[in-house]
Amino acid sequence: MAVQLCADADEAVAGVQDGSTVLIGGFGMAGMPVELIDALIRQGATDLTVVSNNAGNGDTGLAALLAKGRVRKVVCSFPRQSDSYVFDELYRAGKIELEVVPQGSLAERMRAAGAGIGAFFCPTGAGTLLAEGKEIRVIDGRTHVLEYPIKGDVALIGAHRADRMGNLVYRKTARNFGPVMATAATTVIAQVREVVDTGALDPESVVTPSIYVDRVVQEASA
Amino acid sequence: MAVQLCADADEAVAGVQDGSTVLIGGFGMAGMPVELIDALIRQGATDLTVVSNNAGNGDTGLAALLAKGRVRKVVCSFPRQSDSYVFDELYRAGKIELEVVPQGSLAERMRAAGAGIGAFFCPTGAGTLLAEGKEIRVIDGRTHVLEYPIKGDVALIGAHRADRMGNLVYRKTARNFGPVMATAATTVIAQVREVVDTGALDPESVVTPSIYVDRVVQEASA
Amino acid sequence: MTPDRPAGQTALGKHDIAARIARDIPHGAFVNLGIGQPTLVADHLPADAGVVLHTENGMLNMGPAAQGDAIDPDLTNAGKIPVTELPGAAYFHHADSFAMMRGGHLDICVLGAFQVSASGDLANWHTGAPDAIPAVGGAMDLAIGAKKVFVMMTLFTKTGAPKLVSECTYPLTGLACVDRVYTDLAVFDITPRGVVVRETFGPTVDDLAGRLDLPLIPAGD
Amino acid sequence: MTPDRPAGQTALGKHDIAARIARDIPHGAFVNLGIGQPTLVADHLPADAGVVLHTENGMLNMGPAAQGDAIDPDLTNAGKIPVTELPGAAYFHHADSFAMMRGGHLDICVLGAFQVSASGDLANWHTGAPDAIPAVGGAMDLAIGAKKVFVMMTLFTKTGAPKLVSECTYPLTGLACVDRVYTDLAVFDITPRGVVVRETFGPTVDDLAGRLDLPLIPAGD
Repeated sequence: MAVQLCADADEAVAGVQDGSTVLIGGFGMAGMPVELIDALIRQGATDLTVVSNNAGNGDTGLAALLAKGRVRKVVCSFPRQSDSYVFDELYRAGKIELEVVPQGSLAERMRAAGAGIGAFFCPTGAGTLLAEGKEIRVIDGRTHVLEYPIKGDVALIGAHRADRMGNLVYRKTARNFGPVMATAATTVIAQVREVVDTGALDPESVVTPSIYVDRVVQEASA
Repeated sequence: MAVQLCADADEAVAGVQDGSTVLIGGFGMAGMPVELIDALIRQGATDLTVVSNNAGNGDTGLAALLAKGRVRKVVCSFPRQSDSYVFDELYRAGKIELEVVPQGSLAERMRAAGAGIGAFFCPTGAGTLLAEGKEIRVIDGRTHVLEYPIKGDVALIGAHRADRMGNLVYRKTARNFGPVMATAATTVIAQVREVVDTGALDPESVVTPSIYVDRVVQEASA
Repeated sequence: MTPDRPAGQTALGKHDIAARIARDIPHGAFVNLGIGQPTLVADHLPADAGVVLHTENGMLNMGPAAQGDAIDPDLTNAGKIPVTELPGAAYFHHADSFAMMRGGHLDICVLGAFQVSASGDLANWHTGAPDAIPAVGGAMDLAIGAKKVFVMMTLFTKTGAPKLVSECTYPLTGLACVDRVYTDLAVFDITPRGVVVRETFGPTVDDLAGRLDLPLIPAGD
Repeated sequence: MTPDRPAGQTALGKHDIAARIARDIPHGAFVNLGIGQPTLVADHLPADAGVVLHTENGMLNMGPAAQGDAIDPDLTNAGKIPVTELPGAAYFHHADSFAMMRGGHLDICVLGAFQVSASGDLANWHTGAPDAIPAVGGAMDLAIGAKKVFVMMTLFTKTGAPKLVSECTYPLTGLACVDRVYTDLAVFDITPRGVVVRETFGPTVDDLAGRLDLPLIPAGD
């Protein structure tokens, strides 16, 4: 259905339900939808499962969401960073669940959710702690782990430009998880630096086609 | 390893072995690497398995390769077209094997080969003739078919432009199977309309990065 | 006038069926129109409907068929017919295109059919004739992919055999995948309760029940 | 001088190991350098080597670290350090980037390690300490992805424990995935016959065999 162009980030995140699974883009700060996360904190949804590459750093963005006690579980590849003290403290206090997923399997599991793949056999992690309890199969002499899709109720992503139909382009390595998460959630919300007229993006270079995007908001700081 | 810029299509297809699996791009004529197919006919490799969306039409290109008796088996989604008489005759005479694969599963099985996925559960074709003999599993209430990768020894693809490193861009719907096949074969050979200097393609718009491309030849007719 | 149009009734022709389907496509929907008659639906979508057409060979926001100088061999639809692009179009490769479809992102897909069963099984790829060369294309992917699968067909074959049946006799394209069937004589919803007659074009529900070998539920029941 | 460098021997420092690895990277290779010491290898690749660096956060043909005005928050490596782009670069999303890696398209990946076993098992993500917060990042994907996996590490810990071992005691990153181990004291090939000493920097093979708890095969045997 047609994209909703939102006046501000609060409008963009309206209606996120308690208990939702929220995919949050970004790798470090590149591609991180900071304004959407801040708006989600104001919006108040709680008991969330957050899927993101990291588990927040410093006191802002995802770390601030965690600090407010809104997140029940984090699914990520790398929670432990030099300044991930908010997550670290919650984790050590037993106040937050953690599922660690190899970074490529995290991306591929979201892709599977977006692509209608029911499950896939993946060589990553075979024979390691992260495969414990998972189904294993040897295919062509190589051990594979059966991985299931990760689907979001909501995705919050950062992109560079949107057109008024909701087509998105990214910039450099800030692309990272955005295009994959955009395929994997029921409601996809994009924060962009600029909204341009429909027709202003080269159809050969659109990375996330409009079909995947539900709401777009231009950054207030842009 | 660094791409080989070839002087002509004959150099580009040199060394294709008898018995190879050859992925051939294109959807109808859009993206069809006609000059590479003609060169493969001259090169003489035989007992080939060809993976392509169609099974040739008229008397040229893939149909000409079939007519020379070089192809043992065709893996495709749609062999039967109004002018696929070369294939039709070989098939009815029992002179060629056919594996029909749903179009999306054909693309996804090649993607799996390129992406290191051992197998995947796919809802397409469940309960149909094309799933007979395949492993079935119900996931989240939906029946899925286990599909295995299709890997090529060689891929012949048509693209629009290459840079001198082998990065490729396509044009409009001629993109179709090219980018997927480029990930799925040991030796990837691209026919392009124009070779441009390295740096002349926008890094945001490269569709097939150079890592996937082994040989590039500019079309003689370009 | 369709060949099976019963005398004295107001059965729809293929253009009328296409127009009827177009009326049920909501504003802004993402839609795939199958090869053949379903492509006629595009002619009945108002320009301001904001409907975005997907073609599985790798494009969103496809425009009308190309004419004259606008014909570009690099730009075709899934039927390999030259088409045009509209502002806001996007191109993508085959794996991404079918991921979009299989992942349930299209709102509606409109397909032709040989047969549809009361439980929504679809047969539209293979007549089952012993000497037929099998060819499926994207039919099975389309059948299971969209949020809603609409079928567009005549209700009876040229020889009068029903195409809405209790069980398909032709090889299946997909199981329990059809949501609604638009025909020259009526529109049917495939529901967990059975086949609901949404609307008829001439015959009564009882007329239809007499010619079809399956139970029909009148709309509103 | 590395802390474990035995007196009177010519053990390599980390920059020398990096230079030694760089010499084994063929012209035109596609290479991923892991976070930490492996990134030093880039400093020893001649500009005309045509080596193309991959960073798993979504880029090929990454350039050196960015300085001053060239720092762009949208352009970082996997260690989240600002970098630059070289002509012929390409950007792609995370699923495509890890598909590239998992699919075996990279020629070489260079990784750090806590331990490598005689059969090529790699341990580099987790110390196994009971209070450690597990964090894997791309380590497991890198371990199983490239055509050749090189490890760069010191041969012994600061307390003198061997890091090339018969069986890893730390939690594994990948099974039988390492091809070659570059250390301050020697270069080892992991082969089906066992651990082959390719080259030593000071000690003899017998010296090394005396300090490592596994059989060593001299090169050329």
